[in-house]
Amino acid sequence: LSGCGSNNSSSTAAGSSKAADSSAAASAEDSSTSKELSGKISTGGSTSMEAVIGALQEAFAETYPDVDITYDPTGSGAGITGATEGSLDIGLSSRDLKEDETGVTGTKIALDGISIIVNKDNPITDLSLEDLARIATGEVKNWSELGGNDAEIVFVGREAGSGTRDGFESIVGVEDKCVYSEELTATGAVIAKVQSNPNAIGYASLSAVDESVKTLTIDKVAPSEETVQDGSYAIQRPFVFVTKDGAEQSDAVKTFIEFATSKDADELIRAAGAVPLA
Amino acid sequence: MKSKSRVLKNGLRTTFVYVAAAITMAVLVGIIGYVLYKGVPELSWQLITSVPSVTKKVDGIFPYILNTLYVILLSLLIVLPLGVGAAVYLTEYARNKHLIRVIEFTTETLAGIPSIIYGLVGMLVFCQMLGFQSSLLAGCLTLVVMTLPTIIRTTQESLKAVPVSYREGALGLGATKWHIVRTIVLPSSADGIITGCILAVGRIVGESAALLFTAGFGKIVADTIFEAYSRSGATLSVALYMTAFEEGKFDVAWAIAALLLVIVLIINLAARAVRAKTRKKNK
Amino acid sequence: MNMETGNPIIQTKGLTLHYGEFEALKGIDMDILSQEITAFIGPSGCGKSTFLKTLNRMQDLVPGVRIDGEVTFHGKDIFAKDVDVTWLRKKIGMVFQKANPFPMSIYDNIAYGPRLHSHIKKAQMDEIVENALRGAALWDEVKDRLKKSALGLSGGQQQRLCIARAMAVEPEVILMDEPTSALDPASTMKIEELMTHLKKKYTVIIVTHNMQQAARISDKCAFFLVGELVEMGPTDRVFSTPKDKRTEDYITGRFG
Amino acid sequence: MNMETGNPIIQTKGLTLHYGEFEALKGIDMDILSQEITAFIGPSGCGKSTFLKTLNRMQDLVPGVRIDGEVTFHGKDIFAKDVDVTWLRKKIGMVFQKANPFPMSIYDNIAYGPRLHSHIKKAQMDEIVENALRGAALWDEVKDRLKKSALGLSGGQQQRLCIARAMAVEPEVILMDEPTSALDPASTMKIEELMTHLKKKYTVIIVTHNMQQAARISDKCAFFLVGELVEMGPTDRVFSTPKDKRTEDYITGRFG
Amino acid sequence: MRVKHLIEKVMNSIFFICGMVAIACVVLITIYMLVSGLPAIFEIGPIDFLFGTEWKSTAADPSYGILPFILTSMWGTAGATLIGVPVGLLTAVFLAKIAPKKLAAPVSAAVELLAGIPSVVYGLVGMLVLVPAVAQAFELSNGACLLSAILVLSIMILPNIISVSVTALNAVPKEYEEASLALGATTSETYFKVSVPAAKSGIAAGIVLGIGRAVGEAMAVMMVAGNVANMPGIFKSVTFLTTAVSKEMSYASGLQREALFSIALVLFIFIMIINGVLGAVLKRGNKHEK
Amino acid sequence: MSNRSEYDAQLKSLNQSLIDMGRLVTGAVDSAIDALEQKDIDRAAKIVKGDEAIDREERAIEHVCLTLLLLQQPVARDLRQVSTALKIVTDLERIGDHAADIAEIIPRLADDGIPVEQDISPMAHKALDMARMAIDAFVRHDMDLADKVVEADDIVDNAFDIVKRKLAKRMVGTEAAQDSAIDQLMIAKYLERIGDHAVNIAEWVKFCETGIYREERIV
Amino acid sequence: MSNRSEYDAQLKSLNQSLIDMGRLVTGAVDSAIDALEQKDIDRAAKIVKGDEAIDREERAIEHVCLTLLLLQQPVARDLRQVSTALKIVTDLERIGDHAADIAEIIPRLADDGIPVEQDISPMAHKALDMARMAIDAFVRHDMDLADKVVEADDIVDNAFDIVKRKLAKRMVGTEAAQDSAIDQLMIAKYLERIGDHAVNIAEWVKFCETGIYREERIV
Ligand SMILES: Nc1ncnc2c1ncn2[C@@H]1O[C@H](COP(=O)(O)OP(=O)(O)OP(=O)(O)O)[C@@H](O)[C@H]1O
Ligand SMILES: Nc1ncnc2c1ncn2[C@@H]1O[C@H](COP(=O)(O)OP(=O)(O)OP(=O)(O)O)[C@@H](O)[C@H]1O
Ligand SMILES: [Mg+2]
Ligand SMILES: [Mg+2]
Ligand SMILES: O=P([O-])([O-])[O-]
Repeated sequence: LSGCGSNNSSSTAAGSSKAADSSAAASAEDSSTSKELSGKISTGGSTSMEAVIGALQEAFAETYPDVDITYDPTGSGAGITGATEGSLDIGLSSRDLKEDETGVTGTKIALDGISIIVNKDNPITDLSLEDLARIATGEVKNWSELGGNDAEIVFVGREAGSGTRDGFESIVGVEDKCVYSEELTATGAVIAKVQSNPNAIGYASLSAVDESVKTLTIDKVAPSEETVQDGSYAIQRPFVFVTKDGAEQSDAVKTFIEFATSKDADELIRAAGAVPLA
Repeated sequence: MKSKSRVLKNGLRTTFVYVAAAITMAVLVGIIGYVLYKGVPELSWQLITSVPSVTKKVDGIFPYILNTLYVILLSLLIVLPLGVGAAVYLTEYARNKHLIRVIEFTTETLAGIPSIIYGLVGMLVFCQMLGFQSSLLAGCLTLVVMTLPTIIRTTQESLKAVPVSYREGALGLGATKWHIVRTIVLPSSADGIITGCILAVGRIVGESAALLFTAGFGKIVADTIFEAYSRSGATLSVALYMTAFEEGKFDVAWAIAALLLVIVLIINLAARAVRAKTRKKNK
Repeated sequence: MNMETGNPIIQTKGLTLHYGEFEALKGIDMDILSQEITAFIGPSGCGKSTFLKTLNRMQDLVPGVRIDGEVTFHGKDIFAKDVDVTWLRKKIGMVFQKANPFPMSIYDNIAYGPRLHSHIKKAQMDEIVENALRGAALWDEVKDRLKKSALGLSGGQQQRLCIARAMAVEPEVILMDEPTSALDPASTMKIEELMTHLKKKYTVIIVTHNMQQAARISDKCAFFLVGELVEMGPTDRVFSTPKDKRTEDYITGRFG
Repeated sequence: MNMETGNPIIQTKGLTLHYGEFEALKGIDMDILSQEITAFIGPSGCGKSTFLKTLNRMQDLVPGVRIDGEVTFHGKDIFAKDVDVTWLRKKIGMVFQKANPFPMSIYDNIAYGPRLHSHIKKAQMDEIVENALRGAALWDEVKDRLKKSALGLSGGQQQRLCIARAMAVEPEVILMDEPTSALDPASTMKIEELMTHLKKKYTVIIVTHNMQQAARISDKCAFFLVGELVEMGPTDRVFSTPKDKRTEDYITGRFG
Repeated sequence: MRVKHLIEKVMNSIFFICGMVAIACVVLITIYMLVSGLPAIFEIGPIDFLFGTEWKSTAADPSYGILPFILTSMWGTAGATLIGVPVGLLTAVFLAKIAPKKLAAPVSAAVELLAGIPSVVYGLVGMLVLVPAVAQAFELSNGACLLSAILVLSIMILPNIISVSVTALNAVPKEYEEASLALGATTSETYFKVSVPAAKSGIAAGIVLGIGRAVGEAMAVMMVAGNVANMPGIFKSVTFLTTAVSKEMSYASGLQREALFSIALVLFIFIMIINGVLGAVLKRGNKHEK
Repeated sequence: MSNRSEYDAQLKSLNQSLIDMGRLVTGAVDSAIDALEQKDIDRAAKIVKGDEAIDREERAIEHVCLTLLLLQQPVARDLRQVSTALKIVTDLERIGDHAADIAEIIPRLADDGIPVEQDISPMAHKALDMARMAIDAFVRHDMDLADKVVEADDIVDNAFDIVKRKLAKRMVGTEAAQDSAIDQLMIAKYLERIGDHAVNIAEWVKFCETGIYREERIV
Repeated sequence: MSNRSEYDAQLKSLNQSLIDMGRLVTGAVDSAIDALEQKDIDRAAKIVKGDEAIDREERAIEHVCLTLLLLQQPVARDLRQVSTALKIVTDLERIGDHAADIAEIIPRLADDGIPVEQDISPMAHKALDMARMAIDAFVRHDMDLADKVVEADDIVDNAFDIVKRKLAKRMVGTEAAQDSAIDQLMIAKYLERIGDHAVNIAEWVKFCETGIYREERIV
């Protein structure tokens, strides 16, 4: 399929002049490189990174219109596997690499806070990390035990393998011990669930959380760019580009990684709701 | 004249029928009405024609519509000759009863396989083994396999409905088989084939699980056709899944849902029109 | 079989036909004379249709059929390797029990056959169509609607259209398998009348369940029973003084 | 209409029937005598079936039908408010052109009607079934396969089964709409024979396209033309010296 | 003549190849399912895999028992059938036999529309409307449970059952009904004692088709069933075979991923069995008609 | 294609009617001969009266034949049987007529006391025999018997010539004798005609069996 | 129910054959009367010879009738026509026979020089008239004419009685005269029979038109 890209070389010239006009948006690059840069960058993995990768993609395409960046929202695990197997140029993971995940290198490009959300009608506003762990493990079953309404706690989480779940469970220290009332396969679904169930509590990427739910403070710290960046908000995880060790990377891939880790990307990352690296 | 228990039983039966019909209609009106109620207000020209952008904070579903069309186009282009050919083979050429049975059985089997399995196998075969990665092409090929039984079956049905007497008549005039297929059998079963296409389109439009694993989730508008098929891309159904459950943008999700409903409605109406025409012609 | 007039156009000798294990025809010897109407009668399942379809090799299409014995058309073995079946079927036309016009215009129905066999100019085709329709006594009824679908015709008209269609390829023999059994009496009458006209030009072979019909229209009559040709002869002789007891029982309704 | 024997079991007076705008029956006056076979003949579309179906109010089921005039059964208006149609249809049974046994066992087919109307014990039902089948001259052929599907029977047997089924509810009148037109001659013969037996117990009304059949089996014969009753009388009289020119033209085949 | 024969031969081969495609697909799918599904089963051990009641695929000490999924799928399908079949069948009787044309036509059209609605939409409506409604109706803390899944599935198979049954009922020769009426049966007696039995093979086919759809459905169920690997219970959060595969497939790796393929294989076998039943039902129906 | 059992019954009864009528007719002839021999006027009167019944029977049989032709449309043997019946019934009726004709003459002969020519009696018996044989041939489908009837005709014809000549010789007597001779001549003529009709019947019987009438296939 | 055009043609030709045969037969009678009046032996011989043609014609018509019954299964008027034909053809043939019978006698009368009883000639013409009228009635479907034929029979019967009585008186002469008287008596008898057959024909004509034969509906 890479052939497709080269077939299009005739249109490259025409496209590049347009790119030159809008090069202001990508000042880091000089127009001569952009002219030559073409090809395909296949990315895939974490669904939480969908917004971030989308933003980077859009901005990058303005400078390099002939570079085709694909993104498969298959989940962090699949992203890492894809990078390891070489089927992806860049694997996307919303967690750090595990010890046994060798042969690949992770490059942090951003951070993400994992917000703990409850229904708007829930009087609770703050939880300690311990309370959270007790909720997750099913030790605490009723909101009244935490000073809330007399209602059963509905703990909603993500499916096994999710970067978000992994991040939450490892930080809260409840790996393999969680008793979920419901496992959902996507961030938005968790938010929707919490929104529609007054007794629900769940976790979701900070980038995705909006007004429809209430974000709790954890040990009085609310998740925000600052608190995540400085680590005072504990429940957070990195967004990682995973690349295969020793694999020869195309110019396009290299340029894209450079672009994503550059300061110029910060604004984009922010726009996508994630937290740029400090 | 009639015994009491007979009257009672009759009344009871009738009541059950009416209750069931009422339930069904309530469900029908409820679902369709609710989706339209939630979705139609969100549908705007703006939404339909825009490319979504995170940076610009723009919502749009234009790429999804385009992808849906691409997928329909290529899938039909491949599946139609294959399916019609297979159906013609089964009804007109095949003489080996066992072979016919086997093919028919496999067709039925294909029709019954859940889309999630198509998704897995499509991912394994088209994306990984054949190296198409997540792309519309891989998605289309998966859909071809999925819709093959639909096309074969409806075509076969309408081929079978072509009276044997037509064939006999043509044979009696000294026509060869292919000639009969070309001039009599296929033209008189065109309606059935079209119905099959429409049904296939319906299935393509509605499919999400299989495409999620094979066509990925791209929202870029490609410059060329080739590019379009080599990239990942989301159809409307996949986009609905993503926007709702991944991104949590329910307003857009409802809009897509309403749009899908409208499309399905159009497809159904088209199928009905063709069927009505067939029925009229047969009379 | 003693035949008095005409010359045999089709002859069978020891024609035996098996459907798998089942012997549907048991050594039929028959001479069909040209320019005559030959009627086949016999109880259901006796092999009339089977025999008829063997004559233009429509039986080839049935899987598992085995044919022994000889069938000649103008003295030539129709099963010979060098016989082109499409040619044979052009020469020996066929009309079926249920009228089966193609779902096209009346014109195209008639033109279908001629177009198969050669390339014909429009004007010439017009002529062929008109002649065929006139021959089938249908022209006056349809001349204003040639381009309309043939399926809009009445049952009797459809059957005559099928006869016209068969005639358009200029056959010598026309086989008819119960051509009127699906028609009402008025249409039946028309077809019967047509048949007696046809025999001036064609050799007609007709299968019928209607003994009165066989009596009315045929010159020769052949009576079949469980795959055997029991008796064949001039129709009035067969109907007045059948030679075989079984024939007599059948035609007087004392069969079965 | 001058009727010589028996007493009228069904009478119509000025029976007019419209399908929407179309007047399918135009003021029919007719007396049907009990224990006779009355045959309706006439060209296709003349209203025979329509008239027949009016007699047991099967016509009620057709939307857009308007019926004027009077039909009485044993002197009672069948359209009266207090007439239970299920009772009427039990009394006036019907047999259709195409044999239509239910897709159940032979036994269940016969038992279907009686079960509707009353609760019957097994032994008694066995008797009913046997009697009906004997009455329809079918018992010997099927007694060993009563539990087998009725669809496995031959066409003629199926039709006799339908007659048996109709008889099982003990009707007084049996209406038959072209009951043999889909059958081969041998089966037709059997049914005809059966009908002449039936008239000892039932009043039989039969629609037929087959004039010979009407001639052979009926006592009275009624000739319809475009919704009118042209002539009715003893069959041999109608067939030998029809009073109306149109009847004569029709029965001698000079019609249309 | 030569050309004619040549064309005949060529077309014959082309059509033959087309006919083979279907077989090739099924063979391919079967092979892939087996190849990718069998290894994990043997690694885990067939007994542990099929009859294990605990599914913890990502735990440090993972366990891969899929009995909860199998049972949930069975329960769910049975439940959906129990609700969908009577309602669907009775509705079909209404539409095919009782409803005036003016009502029947739009309702049938709407039923078809129901069949055409993408399952994601069902998921959406299910999650946002049905699940809270179930929670409220049964005073549950969370409505995402087997019951919700059953309800969604019943609705989803309803159109299958209705449209196939309507077709089958309409195909019942009018003669049967006429015969019954002529014997003095009322209309409702006629429909239930003649029409429905006569259409039973068609109706059965519709039911089996519905079951097939219920067993195979993933997207909609995923949104309403809760997706926790519990043993089935009507108000419990549960995972179906399909959702087990689709929910974790995205993130899975290693043995977990292979185990998911094994679940898919089990699902595939289920479907094959249902297809076999369907084939038998249809064949019996055909034979009956002859 | 027929309603067999009823049709068969009708054919059978037609046959029986013919046989009955044959009996009636030959009975009449027999009676006439007896009456002639014994100059039994009463008996003769009865014969004349009885002719009406034969006429009625003729019409009844014709009715049956035509009804069968009309309603059952017979073919083959059935048709031959019906058409034979239609034909021979005329001959039977004529034979009956001739018996009545003879009977009508008897009173005149009885009055005048003139003896009846002795050759008439054997001739009469021969004619009666022929009629009986013809009917028997019909009943028993006996072609040989039918042939015998045809052969026997010459005997009766010869007998008539002889009687005629003998009677011519008697013309010489009184007026009464002349009248008697003429009456007897008429009787002889009637007997000769009876023989002819018997031949006709025999010919039709042969037709009925073979379809051949007077050496010619007529159906 | 028929292959109409051919069937109609056959019926028409049957009719024509009957008319032709009627002409033939009345022609023969006419000739016979002429020959008798003029004692023309040659002519008489021709008549005798011509009878064969009439017999052949009879058989031909019977063949047509039976074939029509066999193959076309006529009903209503068609059936009456065919059955009428089947019946009257016999009478026609008998009339022809009687013409021949008369012709056979003529040579004997011509030889003996004895004059023919003068009443015979008008009687002969009356009988011939009846035959002609009967055939005309058939041709023209004329019921009145048929009735007239039936009425006329009495005239011929009376004429026969008169002739018979007159001839009886002649018996007194020579043997030759006696023979002649007997021959003439026979001729008169034949003429009377011709009248009878004409009546038969007329009756059948009435049947053909109405289905009623001798006041009785026989079909
Ligand atoms: N394709 C076939 N395979 C096996 N047997 C067959 C086939 N076609 C016909 N037969 C059998 O061959 C015999 C003769 O059939 P055929 O159709 O020639 O009868 P027919 O005389 O035309 O009867 P009908 O009057 O009912 O049309 C029957 O017993 C029939 O069952
Ligand atoms: N349901 C209906 N709606 C409108 N017209 C009808 C309907 N049924 C019958 N007709 C018309 O009424 C007339 C009489 O029909 P009917 O079926 O009684 O004729 P028929 O004499 O039985 O004819 P056939 O011999 O063809 O069965 C026909 O012109 C027919 O077209
Ligand atoms: Mg046949
Ligand atoms: Mg009808
Ligand atoms: O989709 P995830 O970011 O949770 O892996």
